[in-house]
Amino acid sequence: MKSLFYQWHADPLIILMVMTLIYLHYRKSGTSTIKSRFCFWSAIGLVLITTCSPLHFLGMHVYFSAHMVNHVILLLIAGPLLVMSIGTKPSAPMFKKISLFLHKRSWPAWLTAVIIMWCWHIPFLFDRSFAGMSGFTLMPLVHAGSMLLAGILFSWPLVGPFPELHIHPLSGIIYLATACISCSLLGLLITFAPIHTYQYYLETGAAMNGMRSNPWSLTPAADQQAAGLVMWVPCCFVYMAGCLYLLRRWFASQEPNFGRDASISLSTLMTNHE
Amino acid sequence: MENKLMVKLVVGTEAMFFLALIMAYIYFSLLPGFTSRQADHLDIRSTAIFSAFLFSSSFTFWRAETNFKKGKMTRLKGWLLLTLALGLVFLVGQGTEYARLLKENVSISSSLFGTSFFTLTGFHGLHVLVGLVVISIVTTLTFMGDYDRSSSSVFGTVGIYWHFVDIVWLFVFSIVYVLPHLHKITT
Amino acid sequence: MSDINFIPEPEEPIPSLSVSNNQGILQWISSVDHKQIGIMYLWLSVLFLVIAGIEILLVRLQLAIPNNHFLAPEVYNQLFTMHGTTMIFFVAMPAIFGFTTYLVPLMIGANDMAFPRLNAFSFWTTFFGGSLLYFSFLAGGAPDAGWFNYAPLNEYNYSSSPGIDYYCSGLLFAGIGTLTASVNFIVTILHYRVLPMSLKQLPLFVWMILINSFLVLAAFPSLNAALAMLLLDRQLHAHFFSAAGGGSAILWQHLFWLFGHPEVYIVILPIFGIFSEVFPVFSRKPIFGYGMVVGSGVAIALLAFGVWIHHMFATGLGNTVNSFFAASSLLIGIPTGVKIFNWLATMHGGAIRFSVSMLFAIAFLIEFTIGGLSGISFAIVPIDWQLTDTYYVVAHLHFVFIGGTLFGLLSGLFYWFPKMSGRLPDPRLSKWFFWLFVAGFNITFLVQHALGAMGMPRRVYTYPDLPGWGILNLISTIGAFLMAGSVGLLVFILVRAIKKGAVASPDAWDANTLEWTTSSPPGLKNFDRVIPVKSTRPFRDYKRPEDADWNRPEGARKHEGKYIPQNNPHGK
Amino acid sequence: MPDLFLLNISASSIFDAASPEAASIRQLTFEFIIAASAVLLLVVILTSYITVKYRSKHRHEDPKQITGNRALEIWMVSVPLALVILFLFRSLATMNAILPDRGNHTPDIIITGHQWFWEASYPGTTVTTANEIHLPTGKRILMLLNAADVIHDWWVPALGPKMDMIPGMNNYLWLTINQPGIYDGACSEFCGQQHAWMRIRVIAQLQPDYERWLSEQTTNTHIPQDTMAKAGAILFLESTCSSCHRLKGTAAAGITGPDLTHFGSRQTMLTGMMANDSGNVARWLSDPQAVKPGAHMPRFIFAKDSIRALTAYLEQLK
Repeated sequence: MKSLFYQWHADPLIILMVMTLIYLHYRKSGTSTIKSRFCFWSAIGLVLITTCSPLHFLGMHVYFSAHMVNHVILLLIAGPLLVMSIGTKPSAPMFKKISLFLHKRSWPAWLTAVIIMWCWHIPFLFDRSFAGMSGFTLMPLVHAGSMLLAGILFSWPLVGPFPELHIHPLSGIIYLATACISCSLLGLLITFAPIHTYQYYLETGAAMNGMRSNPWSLTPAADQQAAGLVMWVPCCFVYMAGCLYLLRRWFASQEPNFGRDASISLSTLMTNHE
Repeated sequence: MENKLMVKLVVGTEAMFFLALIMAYIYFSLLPGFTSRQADHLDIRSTAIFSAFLFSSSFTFWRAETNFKKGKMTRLKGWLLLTLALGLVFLVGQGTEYARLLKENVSISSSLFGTSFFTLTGFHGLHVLVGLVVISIVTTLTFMGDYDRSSSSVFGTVGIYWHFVDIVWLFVFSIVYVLPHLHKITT
Repeated sequence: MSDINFIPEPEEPIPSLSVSNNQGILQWISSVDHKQIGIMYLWLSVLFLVIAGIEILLVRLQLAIPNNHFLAPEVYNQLFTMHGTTMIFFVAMPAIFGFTTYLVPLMIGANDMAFPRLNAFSFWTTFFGGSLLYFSFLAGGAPDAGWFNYAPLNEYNYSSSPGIDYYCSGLLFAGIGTLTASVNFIVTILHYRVLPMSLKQLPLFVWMILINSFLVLAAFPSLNAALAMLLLDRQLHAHFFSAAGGGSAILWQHLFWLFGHPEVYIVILPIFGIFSEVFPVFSRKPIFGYGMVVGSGVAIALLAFGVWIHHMFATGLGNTVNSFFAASSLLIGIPTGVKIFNWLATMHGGAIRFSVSMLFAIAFLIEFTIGGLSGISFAIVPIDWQLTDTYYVVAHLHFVFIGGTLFGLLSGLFYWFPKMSGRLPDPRLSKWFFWLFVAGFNITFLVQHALGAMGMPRRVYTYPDLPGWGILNLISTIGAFLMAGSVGLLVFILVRAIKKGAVASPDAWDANTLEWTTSSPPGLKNFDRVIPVKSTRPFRDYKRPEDADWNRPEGARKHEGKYIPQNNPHGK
Repeated sequence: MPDLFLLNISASSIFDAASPEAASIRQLTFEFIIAASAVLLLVVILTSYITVKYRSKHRHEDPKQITGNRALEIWMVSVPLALVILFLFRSLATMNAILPDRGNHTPDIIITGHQWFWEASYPGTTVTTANEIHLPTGKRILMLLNAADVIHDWWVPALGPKMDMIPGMNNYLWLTINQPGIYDGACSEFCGQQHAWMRIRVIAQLQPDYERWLSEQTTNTHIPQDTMAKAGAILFLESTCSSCHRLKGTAAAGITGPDLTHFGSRQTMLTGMMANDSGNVARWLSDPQAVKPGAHMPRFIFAKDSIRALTAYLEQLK
């Protein structure tokens, strides 16, 4: 039995994805600043931690909750960091196009992220996803890549490379708050679902008693609860911090006074306000 | 603008209401014995057919809206009537489903499945009914010529509600019918 | 500079109504004017306050001595259930909605709500809901399972009188009224502001109402769903909450507290708004940290949905669940604490005038801190395990609801009474009322903290003669009667002021916001013209053009005092 | 004074901690009270200082218009945050210490909440009793708590945390009692009409005393000697008493009401409502609804001497 800290694992496709990201960062993104470099390398670090490190191993073989920590990191931290690492005025027209599209309609980004997140947690899809994770398959790439993509898309309208194409901060608060609701519901479901809902960890859990280590000696029930709660409470803290950040940005901004015609409304969530 | 915002807010709060019902449904559906009952009693094929009617009524209403914007009143009337008919077919479909289940002794008081199923689909059906009543009022007013010249926001606002009812059904249908069905055929 | 004459009015014409044309009660019933509806909300609240007050006086009489036989247990249970339900849904909510309906259009320079008829509908639905709830007394027994009505005690097997059916339907009606009213508030605030008023210039009361309305829209559906499910359980024998039928008793608690905890903030956020108007006016200073007050309001609203599990720490959900919610519940103390310090900082360096309104505001700072701190003890799981469901909770929640909500409402009442009636209440009597009420309140509830720690559970109709219990309960009862007496004095003060009080000037307090620019009471049409709005204190800018807020650069905030006058107005 | 019997109680407040669980909560409570008092004191001092110092003395010019102060705003957030984090860690540590995972332990006692009495059974023995719950001192006990009808809540302040008893759920509580004594508590979740009279009496005994009590309780129902009690026994079995109450070793095997096998050995009756004496038993038997309205015991129209016989029988069930 090797110590947990030796459980490193490199999936070739993931490495390829990271290489592509690095290539894109140096060839396509805008002016590089300390901030953007910092964001980029933190994001890459987080991606590697969630896909190659012992944390990944823990999530794959031991703890449901560790798996959820990985999901949250990819979705809510690595994704936005990658978007922020693009820097201002990137040369590639692709960025502008994406920004313009998401500026007009931000709900597809919201919806994609939410659907991706929910799909991976539908019990029987969840259990099945593990089958393809070992060996050389597309699954690890699809799994990590889709989470990352969801994170990038989701945060684009809020922190994308063109500040003038961000959605209005107050619409942003609604955008984040509704995502928070969806995230909470998922967390709630995992927390309070009966123990046999997610089979995979029960089976590994059964194997765990003899073979594998259970470093924090969590019971499967507590582990599942922790998994749901990770998805629920800290996630909401992230969304809430985002809301407060947007609010601060709005109060700090010197936008021109506007009257009732340009007032903030729910419709800005669906369409851009004039 | 105000009317649209109002309807959006109402739809938002209705969405929260359905979320509560859907979450209760999902929570109960994870309890042992629920899924098998669900799979035994529900017939995805017939429901898929009358669901298609509801989904297409969203399309027809959207056509009605565009025609109204262009001022094509005759077409508007046609699309409105079609929407009403499609919505009615859905309700009739749901009614026959209920009748069949009740004949099989599945009722709101028979089991947890019955309780959750009838509550969730019943509240949705109620919303469809309300939508149909509103659309029939609007249709009647259209035939009476109330909207001939005005740039009324009524079609936009009713549309938001009607599409919402459809989207809710999309979720209800996936959770109540499609997911258990997928589960059954994959295991 | 051209004056702004654009005053937003609803598109739908208001049926012709004139305030001077006295048609008696019919005029009130048929009214769609936001001011009249607001006043009706307030009277509804007073009516139910008196009813719920009498209920609790009976309860306190029963508890005055140990082993008392004044009330039968079933009567006692109905009375405390009705007291709680009424106070939350038919006193606190209508009072808040009364102020909101009355003031929001005035404060944003509009002539009415966005949907005047919907406004009347909201009021009458609430009224109908309350009547339905009270009809249960005639129909065979009031609800008797507590205001949060836990399953399975609320099921037909354990409460077969129709009371709980009336509870469900009454609250459903009131809930629908609340939802429609909130929709109306949001549309009004977003679309009916006088032309140049940006969201960053909204009075803080209006800001809090805006946030609060979203909170209502998100929280009430959960209650409505739970009530609908319960009705189905009771009437059609569904199995949502009965363990015997496979349902889940704990599901009710989740659905209820998913509504119930935000509800606590729903009745306190508008109060924060009221105080954020009162403190600046009576200190003659702007609010300290406008953005921070708004931000903490938003933070509270968002956090409100993530803490409801702390009502369920003792239900055996497990340490994992409890840990996460201990964290989120402790966190919510911070934005609330921030507000207290914001108001203290607002007073600091000001010129404080001790009107009754300000007295309530100052008393609130201390009472609400006590209530907030005792609330934090419920976020600390082990302490919660000792103290939840005891008289300590009763003390805590009354410190929050009375020391917070009611003090705020009274502060608002004394602040806006001259605007609403055009009269001034007798200042000497008002101060008497203030001191009597504060004394009664503290006598009643401070001792209950001790009772809880000494082991007295809440909701007991009587109790054994354990050492100390009798005397503390007696003190509490005496305090309750003192409070009741002072409320009687308040009604006297108000009625006398309406009949023959001194006439108030339109701007009775040298205030800052738009509602004080019109006559007192305002005419049917609120405004003929609205003064220019260039900052959060348009009326002060108008009265003191040489020291106007918009004329002070943003930099003044950073190096305070040394501001350099500039001629470009804010944001141009 | 009908209630004097209740006064022989050792402790009933959360500060009279009689178990390590209660003691650690008391410790945390003291820390909280100190921190909370400090905050309250700060607010009180600031409020009084500011209101006294800055009261307007007929001043007409406006004070300086300050809208904010960044440094102060940061302090406002960071100090409460630090306090909150401190208490979070303290509370999590205490929580995990007093209610650790039960692992594979089997419960030492099962307590079921009923409207309105407590049923206690001792796994591994045949003992079932009601309302007066005997527990050994100096031993770590795992309690299983559940409910038969509505939600009840187990709370003995001197012994530590409370725990809800929810129908369809099993909840657990760890408990170690330091000293022998009688500990008073009450149902702490509103459970209907007689919630007030659902009091708990925990009788903590030294291990040998407890063992003795337990073995006494395993015996079958005492067979009556005198004629009056014998008549009562026959009445009990023949009338419907036996369909709700159990008397171990007889035909009475009802489980809806409390187990009465050793009823005479209890000090109180009706869940702590009154002393267990023949006068009270007779009153109760003649009209239960007058004594404890709402109780699920039906009113039987017994003749006077039937009541006397039943009382005599019940009182000798030691």
